[in-house]
Amino acid sequence: MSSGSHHITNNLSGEILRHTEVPVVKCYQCGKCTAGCPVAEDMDYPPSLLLRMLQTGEADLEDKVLRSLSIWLCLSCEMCVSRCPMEIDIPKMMDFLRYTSLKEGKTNPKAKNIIRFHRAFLDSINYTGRLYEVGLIADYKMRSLNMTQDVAIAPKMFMRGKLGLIPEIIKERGKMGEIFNKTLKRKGKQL
Amino acid sequence: MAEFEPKIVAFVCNWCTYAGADLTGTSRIKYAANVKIIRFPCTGRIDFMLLLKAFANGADGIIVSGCHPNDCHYTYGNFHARRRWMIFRKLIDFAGIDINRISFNWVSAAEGARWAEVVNTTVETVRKLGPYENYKQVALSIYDQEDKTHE
Amino acid sequence: MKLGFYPGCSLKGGSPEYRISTFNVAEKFGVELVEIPDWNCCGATAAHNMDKELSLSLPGRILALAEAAGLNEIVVPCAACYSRLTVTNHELAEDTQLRENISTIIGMKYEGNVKILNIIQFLDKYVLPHVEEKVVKKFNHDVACYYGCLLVRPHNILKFDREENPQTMDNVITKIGGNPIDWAFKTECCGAGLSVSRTDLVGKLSGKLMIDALDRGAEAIIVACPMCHSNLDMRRSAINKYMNRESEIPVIYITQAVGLAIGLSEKEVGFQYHMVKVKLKEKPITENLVVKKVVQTEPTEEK
Amino acid sequence: MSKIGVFVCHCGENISATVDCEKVAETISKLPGVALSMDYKYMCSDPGQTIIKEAIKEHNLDGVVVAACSPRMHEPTFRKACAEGGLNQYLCEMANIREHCSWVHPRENSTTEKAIDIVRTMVEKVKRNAPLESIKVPVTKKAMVIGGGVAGIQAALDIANAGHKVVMIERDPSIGGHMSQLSETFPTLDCSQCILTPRMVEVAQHPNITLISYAEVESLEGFIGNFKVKVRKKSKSLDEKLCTGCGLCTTKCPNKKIPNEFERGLGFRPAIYVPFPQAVPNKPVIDKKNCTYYTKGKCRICEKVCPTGAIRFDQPDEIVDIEVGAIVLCTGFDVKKPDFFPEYGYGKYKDVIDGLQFERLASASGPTQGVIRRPSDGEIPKKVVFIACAGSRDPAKGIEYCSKICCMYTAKHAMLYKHKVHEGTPYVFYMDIRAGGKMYEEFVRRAIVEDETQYIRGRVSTVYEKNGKLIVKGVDTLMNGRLVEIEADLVVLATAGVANDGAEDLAQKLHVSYDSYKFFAEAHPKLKPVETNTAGIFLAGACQAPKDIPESVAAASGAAVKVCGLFANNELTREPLIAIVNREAPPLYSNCVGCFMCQTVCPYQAIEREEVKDRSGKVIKTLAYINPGLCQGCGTCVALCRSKSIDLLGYTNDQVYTEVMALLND
Repeated sequence: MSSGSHHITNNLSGEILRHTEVPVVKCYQCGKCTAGCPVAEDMDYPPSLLLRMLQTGEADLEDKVLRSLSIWLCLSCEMCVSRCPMEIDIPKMMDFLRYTSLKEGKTNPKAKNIIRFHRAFLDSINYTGRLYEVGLIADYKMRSLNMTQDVAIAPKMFMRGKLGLIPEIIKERGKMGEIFNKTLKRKGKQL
Repeated sequence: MAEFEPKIVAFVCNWCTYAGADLTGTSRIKYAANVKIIRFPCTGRIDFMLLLKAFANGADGIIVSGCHPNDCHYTYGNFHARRRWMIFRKLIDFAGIDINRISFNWVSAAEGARWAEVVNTTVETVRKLGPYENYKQVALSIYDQEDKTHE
Repeated sequence: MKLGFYPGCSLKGGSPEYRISTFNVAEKFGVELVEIPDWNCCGATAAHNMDKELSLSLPGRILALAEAAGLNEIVVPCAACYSRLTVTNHELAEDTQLRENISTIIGMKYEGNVKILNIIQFLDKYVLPHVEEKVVKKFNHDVACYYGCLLVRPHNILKFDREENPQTMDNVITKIGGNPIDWAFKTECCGAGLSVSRTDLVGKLSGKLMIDALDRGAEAIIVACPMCHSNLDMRRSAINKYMNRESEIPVIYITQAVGLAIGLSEKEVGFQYHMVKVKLKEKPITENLVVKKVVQTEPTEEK
Repeated sequence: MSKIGVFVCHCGENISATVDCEKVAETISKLPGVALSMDYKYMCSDPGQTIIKEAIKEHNLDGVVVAACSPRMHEPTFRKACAEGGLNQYLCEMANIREHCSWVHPRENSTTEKAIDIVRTMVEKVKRNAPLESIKVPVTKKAMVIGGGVAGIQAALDIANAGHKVVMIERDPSIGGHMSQLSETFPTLDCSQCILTPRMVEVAQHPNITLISYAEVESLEGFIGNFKVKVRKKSKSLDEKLCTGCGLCTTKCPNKKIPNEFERGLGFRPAIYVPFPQAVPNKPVIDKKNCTYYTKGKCRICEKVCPTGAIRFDQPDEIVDIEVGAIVLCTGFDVKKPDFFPEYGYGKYKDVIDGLQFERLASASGPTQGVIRRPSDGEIPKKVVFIACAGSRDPAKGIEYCSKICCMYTAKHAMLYKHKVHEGTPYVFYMDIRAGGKMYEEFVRRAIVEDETQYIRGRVSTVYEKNGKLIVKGVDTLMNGRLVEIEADLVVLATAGVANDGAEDLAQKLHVSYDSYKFFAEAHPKLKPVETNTAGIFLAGACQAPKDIPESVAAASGAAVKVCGLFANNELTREPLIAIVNREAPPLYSNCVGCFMCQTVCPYQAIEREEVKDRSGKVIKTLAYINPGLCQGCGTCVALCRSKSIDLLGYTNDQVYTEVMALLND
């Protein structure tokens, strides 16, 4: 049966199927994804367990999933899907879970820094069109108030000429703004 | 006046639906008396011209029923029947016959109750559709002309 | 011979050595790399962690620009950018409706006529055919070829090399007289995505693979991705902390290795930019066992 | 004007309770062509049947309709009665007024009306019935068994012991199949060789069995009871009559480093070889791909040393025609090839092996004389990891099914290992334990409880080699997906059981259908498990789907009984209700236009091309001809025929159209 032909339910796994065509129901819990996942040990729920929680369709478990750290630790390295006997695209699912978690404001407190970094990163692109590392790091630090981190290597980076002091800026900067307005902002995801 | 009692012919295969109908009997499940069965070895044998013939002779509705897919006693017969039916329904639809007058089913030898259900629902649908005269008239007029030409 | 070139932010910023070595090698083989005019960032992991359309729009614009500039074949040295661009290219080709949406978002048409080459595909196509006659100094070192995750996955879309135990980079090294060791972490993730926000994890993931490389006697780790490089090179303190040993193993771009072999100077391949100084000790040229060794690692059909 | 006799049965109260039988009989008697119409309490009783027999004589009836129960119930009874009454049995029809009428409707006029309609319909039909003679097909009482594994051996012996001739064809130099490679067998742990080899010898010595080893089927013609099989006897480069099997040649052959297929590549064999010591026949063959003489043109040492001069380098392949009445397919299965598991390093690391290889390591006659030594360095492994479902239940790798036997043999392997290496630890990664079978679950429990096998519920992601150890990265899903990393010395993959190479090819040669995995398909999954949809060809063993030994043997005996049943008579008698292509006088010959659409839909390959020739022998017309031996009478071709030149006896167009009209026009 193709994933498309599954009966689509109204719970979170149904949402996932509708938006990403990833059939959570197909998972038979062999655990191969978890076994190969580089960050499984550090997750609060390893991938296979996340899938099981979603399969139950129980509201409290789905809530746990959206509030989990796991979805933010996932590196999208795709090791899981490359070995999954059922070809379940877990990274794609993780993407969706991250959007939903953001949308519903259920992001895990431990993931704050990760999210801050992503936002800082996108800011940099939004304003300059390209990634301006100094700006990024500075911005990230403002957000994370984690001043001391990386001070060790930063100066070294200057000396090696790895960090330019003037940001690279693309001509059509307005374009970036547009793109962001038409995507993130429209969906009310503030940066 | 009495309620309209449709005439319905059932074309069924010997191995599944005919046996299924036997089971309906042995389980004493009651159903409408409007349907009369013609037995074939396999739905694959059913030439759909027979259905037109039935309409021409005043049938108001028709049931075609055989083994479930993959259960055919002759492996593929029911698939051929289904394929033919797909084309045939387009044809009669085009010809202006209401395709609801024909019900195409799978009834296995174990589905006695299902056979009764198929019969009753078909009878009800056809009863709602009312008597089917058009095709018969057309057919008759053709026969008449033929008779004349023969004279 | 002109080819499109998408440096991506890293090659402009944190990884000048990769840019320099790539350009210089290309030049030696008569290939001119033309930068895509006014390119923007591909969005990397951040974008597709935050929003799907955004993650397709940013690369979408790049592809559209390249097409507009008539660059039908573009070299994308950064594995992350390569993955993002290829996936986008694939998705836009699959789904016309999606293509419509994206072009309205970026305000440009894209017909899907751009072919994307990662660095190894580039070397394979334009360098390897003539490399042997150009090699002046065999790159005679035992090295661990590290592919990382984004070069080979998602395999069904990228269709590059083999998902498990890939060989193409090893093949390049062999061709320039090097000796790629057989090791276990070729395609494990180094954790670049969390480089800044969860340095502890990076230390762990990168540490694990570096331990394996060291244990198997690698003199250097060969990479084809600036993320992997900055992780393994810049995050060395975190890594050493995890391994709790002081390792000075250099991390070298595949293009730098090729560069050295065809006689570019250390400066020309940009060793001066490395955090971990590159010291490769000369070795007596031994008979090239490499080819056999690689062959051995191939699965052998039994009769 | 026909003379039809109609007999309406009350079936005690069963019919008469709701149907007015007298009225039925009376109404029908008024129909044209009805010579006699009567009702009776029990038609199927002896007196009832006598009435019919006498009526036939008295009124010399040319057709009989018995209005009673379902033909599926009593048609044979009444047809037999008619035959005894001197009427062709196919001129007797039944009108089902019980199951289809009296039992399903209340006592109303409408019910009786319906009964009348039903009977009238059958009367009209029977008027158009033709006397038919049941078909007789001669039977060649000799069976062919293709494949000499345990299933083939069982089938051959059963048929031969029933007194019929059997020809056994084996692709390899020796019979025995995979079972001869096994060490011990679950759940009893008795030695595979010990129970199999006597049967192998029995096959070789049985007066009714002709064994043709090192041979393959080229083509098949004919039909049930009358098959003609072309068999290619591959050249063994040996005169078997002269060869005494002394084995001197095999010891003297200089080319000894050829991977031994029987040992699954764990041992070596010479170019002239006997696959294994207990081989049957125990005579060598020359492997032309590896023989120095065939490859380089010199050597011929075997020829020089052979005391009887039996070596024949110039011996060609031989094609023989064999006529048989039935065929039993027992070609068995294979296991997935190494390149299938890159993530497990199978084929890359010497110490990652498959189940069959482990069987050889554990076998007393194996390359290590039954000591468990790992292939790389011959060390005795302290930790062995068994990975179940290696390829099975893995749609991503194209195999959705469960290979069924792995759970059991993996448990067995763990046991055997523990019995041989007491201080060692066996680990098993599994998803589910499927141990349905007599003493099976108990066996698995023993492996876990008594032999302390570590069963870990989860799949392995990857296996890689590091300083002489195999690092197995798995997970324990029963501990919320806790990672499990084991430094193993040996990894054994329970590789998926798959169809043999060439299974598809063979199936096409024999017109046997096969599933998407290239396993041969049975005629009915439940009720015809050992028949194929080609009459006279039967199935047994793992060529149908992965099966363990008991199942294969049971299926083999089942198939054997089917063959013996077929051979019980000198002739096959078959119902004459088959399709025929109409014939006309020249110059038309037939309405058949030779489009052969019928050929494409016939599930039994019963339709052949028949050429009509004039005296000079030149072909005037090509017509469809339906082989009465093969046709099963489904009638699909009839409905399909554009020129309406095919008809189905017993259900002719004339008959069925009449039925429709009779049913509707009262």
